[in-house]
Amino acid sequence: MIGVIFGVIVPYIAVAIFVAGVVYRFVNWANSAVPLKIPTTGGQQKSFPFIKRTIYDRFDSPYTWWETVGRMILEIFMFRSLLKNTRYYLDRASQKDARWLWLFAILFHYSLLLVLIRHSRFFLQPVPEFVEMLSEIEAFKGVFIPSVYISGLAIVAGLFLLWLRRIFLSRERTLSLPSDHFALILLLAITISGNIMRYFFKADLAAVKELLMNLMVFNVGKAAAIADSIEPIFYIHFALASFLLAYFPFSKLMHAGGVLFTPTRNMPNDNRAKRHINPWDSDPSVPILTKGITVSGMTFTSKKLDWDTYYSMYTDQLDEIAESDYKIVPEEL
Amino acid sequence: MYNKKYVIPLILIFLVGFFTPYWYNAMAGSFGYEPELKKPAGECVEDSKWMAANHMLLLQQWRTQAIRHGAEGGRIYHSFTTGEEYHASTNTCWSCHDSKEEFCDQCHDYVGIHPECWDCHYTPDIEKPQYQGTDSLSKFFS
Amino acid sequence: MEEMPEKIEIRQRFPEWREMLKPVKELEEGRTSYLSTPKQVDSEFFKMPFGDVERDLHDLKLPENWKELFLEAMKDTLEKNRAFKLFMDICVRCGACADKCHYYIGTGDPKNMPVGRAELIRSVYRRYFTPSGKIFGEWAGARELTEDVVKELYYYAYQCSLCRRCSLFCPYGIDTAEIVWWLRRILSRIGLNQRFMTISIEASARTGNHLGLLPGGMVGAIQQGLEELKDVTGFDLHTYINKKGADVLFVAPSADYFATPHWFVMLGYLLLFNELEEKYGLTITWSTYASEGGNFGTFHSYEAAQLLNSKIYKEAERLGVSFIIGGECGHMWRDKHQFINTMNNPPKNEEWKKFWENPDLGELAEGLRGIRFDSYASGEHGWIHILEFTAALIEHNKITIDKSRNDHWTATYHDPCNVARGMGMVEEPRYVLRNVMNKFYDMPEHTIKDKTYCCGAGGGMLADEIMDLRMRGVMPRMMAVRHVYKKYGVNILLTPCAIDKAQFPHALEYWKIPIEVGGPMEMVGNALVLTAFGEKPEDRQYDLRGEPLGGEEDVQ
Amino acid sequence: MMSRRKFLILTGAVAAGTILPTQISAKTQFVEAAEEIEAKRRWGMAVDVAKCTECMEELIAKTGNEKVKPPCVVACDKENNVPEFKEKRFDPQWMRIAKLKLEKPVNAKEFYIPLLCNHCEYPPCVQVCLTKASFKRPDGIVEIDMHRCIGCRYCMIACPYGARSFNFLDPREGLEEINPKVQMRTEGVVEKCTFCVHRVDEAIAKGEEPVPACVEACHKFGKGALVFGNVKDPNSEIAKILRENMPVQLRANLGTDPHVFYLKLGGE
Amino acid sequence: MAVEFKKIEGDSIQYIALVIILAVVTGAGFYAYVLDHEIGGLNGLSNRVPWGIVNAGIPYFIGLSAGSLIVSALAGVFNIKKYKVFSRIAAYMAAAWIIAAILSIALDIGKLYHFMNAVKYFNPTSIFSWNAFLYSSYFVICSIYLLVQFEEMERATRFMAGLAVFWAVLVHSGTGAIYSFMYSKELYHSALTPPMFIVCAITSGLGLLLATLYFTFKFTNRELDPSLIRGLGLIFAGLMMVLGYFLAVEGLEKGYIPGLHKAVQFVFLNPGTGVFWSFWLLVVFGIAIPTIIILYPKTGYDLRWISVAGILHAALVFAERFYLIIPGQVFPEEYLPGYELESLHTLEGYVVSYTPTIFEWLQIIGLIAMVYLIFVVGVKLFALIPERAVEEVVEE
Repeated sequence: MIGVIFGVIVPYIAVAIFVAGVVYRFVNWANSAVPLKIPTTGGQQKSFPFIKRTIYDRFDSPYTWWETVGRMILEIFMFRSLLKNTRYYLDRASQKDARWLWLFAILFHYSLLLVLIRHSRFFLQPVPEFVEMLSEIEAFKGVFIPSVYISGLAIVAGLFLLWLRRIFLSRERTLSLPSDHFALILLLAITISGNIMRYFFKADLAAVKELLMNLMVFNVGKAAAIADSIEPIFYIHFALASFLLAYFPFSKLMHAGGVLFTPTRNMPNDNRAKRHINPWDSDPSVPILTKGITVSGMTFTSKKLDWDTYYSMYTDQLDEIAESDYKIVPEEL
Repeated sequence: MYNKKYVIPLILIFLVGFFTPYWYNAMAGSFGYEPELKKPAGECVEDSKWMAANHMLLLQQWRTQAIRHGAEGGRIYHSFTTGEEYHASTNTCWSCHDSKEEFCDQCHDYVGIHPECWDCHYTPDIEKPQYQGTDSLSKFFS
Repeated sequence: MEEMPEKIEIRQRFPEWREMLKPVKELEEGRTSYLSTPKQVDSEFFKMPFGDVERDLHDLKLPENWKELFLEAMKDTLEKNRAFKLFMDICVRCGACADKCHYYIGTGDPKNMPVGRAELIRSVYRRYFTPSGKIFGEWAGARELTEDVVKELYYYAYQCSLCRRCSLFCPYGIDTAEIVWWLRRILSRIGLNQRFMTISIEASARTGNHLGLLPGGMVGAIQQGLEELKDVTGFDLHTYINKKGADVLFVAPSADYFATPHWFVMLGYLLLFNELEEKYGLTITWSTYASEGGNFGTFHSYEAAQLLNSKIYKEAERLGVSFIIGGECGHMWRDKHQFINTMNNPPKNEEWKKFWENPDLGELAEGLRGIRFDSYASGEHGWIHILEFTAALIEHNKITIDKSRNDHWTATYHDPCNVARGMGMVEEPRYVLRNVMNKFYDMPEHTIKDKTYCCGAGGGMLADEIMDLRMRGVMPRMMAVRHVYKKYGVNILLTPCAIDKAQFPHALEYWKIPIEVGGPMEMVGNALVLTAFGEKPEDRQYDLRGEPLGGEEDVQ
Repeated sequence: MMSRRKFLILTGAVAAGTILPTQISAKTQFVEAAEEIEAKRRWGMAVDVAKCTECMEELIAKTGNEKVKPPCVVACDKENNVPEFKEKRFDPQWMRIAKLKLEKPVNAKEFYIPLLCNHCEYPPCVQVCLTKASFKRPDGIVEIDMHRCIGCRYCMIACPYGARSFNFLDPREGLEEINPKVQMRTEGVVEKCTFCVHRVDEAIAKGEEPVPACVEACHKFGKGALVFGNVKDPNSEIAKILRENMPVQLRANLGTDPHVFYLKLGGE
Repeated sequence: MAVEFKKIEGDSIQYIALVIILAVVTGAGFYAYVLDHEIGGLNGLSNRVPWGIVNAGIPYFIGLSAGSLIVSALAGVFNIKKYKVFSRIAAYMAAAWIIAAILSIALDIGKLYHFMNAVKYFNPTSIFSWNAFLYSSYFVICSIYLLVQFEEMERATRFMAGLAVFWAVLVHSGTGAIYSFMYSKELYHSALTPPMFIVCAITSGLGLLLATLYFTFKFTNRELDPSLIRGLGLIFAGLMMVLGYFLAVEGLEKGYIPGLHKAVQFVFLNPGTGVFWSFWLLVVFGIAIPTIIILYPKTGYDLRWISVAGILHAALVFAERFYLIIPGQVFPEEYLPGYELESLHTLEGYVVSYTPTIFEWLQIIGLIAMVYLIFVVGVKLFALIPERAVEEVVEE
């Protein structure tokens, strides 16, 4: 029974929620307009040719499409902004580089990537060679039996480090919400249960793969039969992972996709070369406030600010300027 | 929806990426593939279901036993399941499972694991001629 | 002016997360901006909703359906601005931004951490716009929208100078400035506006500049500048205003017309313009209609920003100029760089179009041939920063510089936040300064360029009633200045930003660093040899401040 | 039943989890006083140099090949899957014949002796092995655990007798026949003579006297110069020979106490 | 005012080119390793000479590391304040060299993926086993030492400096012991080796550091006071003479034993072999000439000459490692005293030649490039180099 619920029904629901949820979030974000081109410029802009612009400036203050792509890639794969992190020492009134968070984050995320790649062996038949190679390299094939996968341990370490930060650093503790702890605990539970299954209470991996291969082709009857034969320990790991999948699109974990949408990073700093059009104010010949804004049924309209209005207000003074032929000279004393 | 030029490919990449197993397995023609194990000649030293998950631990015990203790003590294994004694050696396994390809490799390939045992250890599938003992040296010295 | 705080004690508090969701009880004196009163907001030039109500922070007098209005405005914002929506969703609260905020460093108030500030509105977002917040309430970090919450939102929205330093360090580029800017817009929909800002916006909408200077007053101010320059140089200099047919429109922040030390920068502009006209025939005109480069609307809302900057392209078109030069101002360049050509249609006059087909200064003044703008600008924008312009003149040897005239100054340079992080101009000013003076030193690396600290008065925070906050916010910057003051004996802090120039004299006095404040163009003015007027390098006896040149001992 | 199985699971798991050497659990489970049994024995080998020289001289005369491999060497190679490579510097050789000549007389006679691992009482290779991959069994056989060897070659430096070879190349490529009773080696590990430990173990299990392949071949095809046996057993042949002769150990001054003894140096 | 350390901008074409070149060379080194192991037998090793120059890299890099660290700790342990300016660079280099040393072991061993066994099964009688522990702990100590320097924790820095020096001595004696305790090889066995290793470590580490400092300060346009370098140079020259003394004593002792006459003759007087050249080049170009350069007043104050001396010495200390490791292997041991012995089937009993191949050289050069890659990237990421290194900086 456990097998059927957690081995067949739950994963189907989780995957459906995950896929629909992520697509919904993407569409939802894309439905909002980007009124302004507002990149945060972290380096020297593109300027006169004689102004030196280094390779870092190209990525921190991108001008072309490719430079912007480069910035995003560095951001996503190197966590470049976190690498720049500093810490302010109140007692010394100065700041220094602080890269621990970067280190922990890199440790966790890359371990996660490796772990996911390794898990792809349960879904792909035949198992791709690079997956096998990667697993063998990180496990130092042959040293331990069964193989000890470094990424599997590193991910637990990384998660603990990230969590301990939230628990012991007063500032992080203050700004951590229950959901922040929850996400970390959930991931810890998944990774720890996975490790336990790997090293202590073993499950029959071939059966697990058979289950997944059958689930994929909606061979429900057979899958249910296989599911019942797998050790219960597997279902702790599997159910938690399913839950994470379903939880993902509706939590802060969605930062994985959101980072691609962030307007302060994914736009080039070429405002002066290419005009950005605001989709909800595409013909701004008259300012919105002059046209009027409506709040609670009332319309508020500002007076026109064109030259004629202005001239009519200060005619005398402007005429005086015109008389002096628009030229200002020092007064003769 | 704004920025369709980027968002739609992004969604497609996500879907293609997430559903990699589908197109990958479709291309390999391996949907629903399951390994088929050759039926062994006799009973296994332990319960076969237990062996499926834990045989590596057993073999590891055997190898340490056989190498580091040798002689009488080390090479004899008492089975939990049958209670019988077995000689701790890969050759003991080969007496029932006579093909690595049709037995071991089936599951190992299926879950993408390649133990390095066969770098050194003899398997029944080996192609080279087998040595027949000192008597066969008579062709050199007689 | 409000009294300077006697003593600053930074008390860091680390309440638990539940505490963070509760609105603050007491709004501290010296950190709370005054609310707008009908007199300023209900002006016909800057018509804002519910500006006709006398309110103060003890009695907000919100409209009856304020909650709906607020949520409606928020929904509208979520649709109109992807940044706002995204930044509501993807923050992981890693804390990287926390100690990047100068106000947080200075106050120790946890809600002043950029993430804390954003959480104030994020919690409301969760409660009303996400399923988890609706279901789990507080445990999902959501909270009800109450009058206290609105009060708190106002309190903290006006403790941010929109400097974007947090955005630089955020792994997802979450820009708290963007959140706060749109939050202020939402607040203005239920009638909550900051007094200091609305006064300036109204004045700017009416007269063209924040100070409310009328055309005659502006002419008089410039005229006085020319008189002072006659004393310093001995030449009869002139300039143009509202002149049709000039080559270039020059737009400066209005503080340059009056305030000190902005004034010396103004003198610097005038010297440069005269030299260029006399030598090359490039005419540059001021305008009374577009007399303000700064734009306090960029602190308030999209609409207000658009209202104010709509004048300049219109004026450029009316006067028939070829391009626009902008003066030394910080947020002006966020506006003029990133906003203006989205918010307005660029000029359509013939001269403009013709020039930008081949944007070489030689098209306007033959002697300046070779200085081209097309490596980074086009006719869709048309703004050049005065320091970029000067850097190009120096690079092409179009002006004569006598560095030694600035030998009595040992300078350091403060990057205005918006210029560094909203525009990316960091090398040009340094290029200019290295070429016009001998003694120029940068502050420590984490406090300059893109990582520059805010002066603590930007984004509408120049109001006098929040002097305590300003002095706290400027603290990290002052510590960096003190470092170079001790190390190199720096005696002037240069910054191309009008708000900085207004804030730093107070701050330097408060933090007891006895040095002057100025702008790079002042140094250019000092060093510029008016060869077209026949000036020799040794002719100038006084600098623009009227102090005798010649040797450091005079200054020491 | 169940409890014992659980025990195996747990010991295995603990071993993997805490990086403890697995033999701890092995000892407690399988080997009942194995050391005591084995400590009764101490394997050694005696070489009659005169017979050996005679055999070699005959063989060289017959084949005309100066570097001919005598039966003992060939048997060793075949028995233990020792590969053969053209390039001599990479070629592993567990047992090889050396030509010996006294420096003094002008036309000194040449003798032939076999060189192999001496299975020292105090083996320097075991002393230096980084991972305890080289170890000495209680019965005196010095063995290499290929699963542990990291290929650092420190033992080769430490060995005073040059008995060890490193697998620079994949040894399978140098094999024509395979003896399934002895595992092959892989590239990157060190190997050497084991006194045909598999034969020893098998014989002991059957209650027979063990005979290594070289000894067997020496007696079958050679002059019977090699004698293998338990030096602790006063009745064994080797004990008798060692008692009656004045055996020489190689590099005895190092104090490693090698257990290959050379007899009758200089002939009868 | 305290010394101020500052990162470099690292945005010039030259810098990026340097990083790329170093990365390519490092990559080539690792590729050579892969080729050597995939194809097999591309090295010059044999069953007689199983340890070649990749192995010689271990003591060499350890030496550079230990030497660098001892310079770094001068400020902390001996309280010589003026050398505080170099303490970060030196400690960082020390950590980088130890990585190279550990990698050198990794490249040298035959079954790389078995190396965890060295941690799993510790053999207390094996010096190498102890060293595996010492090297890794030494790296940790170096890192902590660097960290406390970055955090400006004064007391912790002094404590860690002391500990690091103690550990460096321990590590290096241990490395010396790997070779010197090998009683099976007559030419290895010498009690002088560990102390000589320490001296040699300091001189080579210091020599290379002098050159590194000179070039670093030159290319970053920072001020470097020659008198500071001069002080280090004198220590350098003094210790080089001590090294020469050790070499002489060891050689003479070996030469005094009749049983070793042949071997000693082979090593010192046989110009046909690399061993001969490694020794005499070391003595002439590695010790004599650098010492003269430092002591001769005209060149001894010139930073360029000092760095030449440093590089010469550091490069030829590699020859010293060669001289230390190879002769004991190529010269045959005497199995049975008085008898000549020649194996029919292996190379036993012959003088074996060992010539390192290009693949082995590439591995060593790749590791050196890797260290400088770490260094060059490090000065951009961490505040390692002082803004200016002059004596009065500290005295203020």
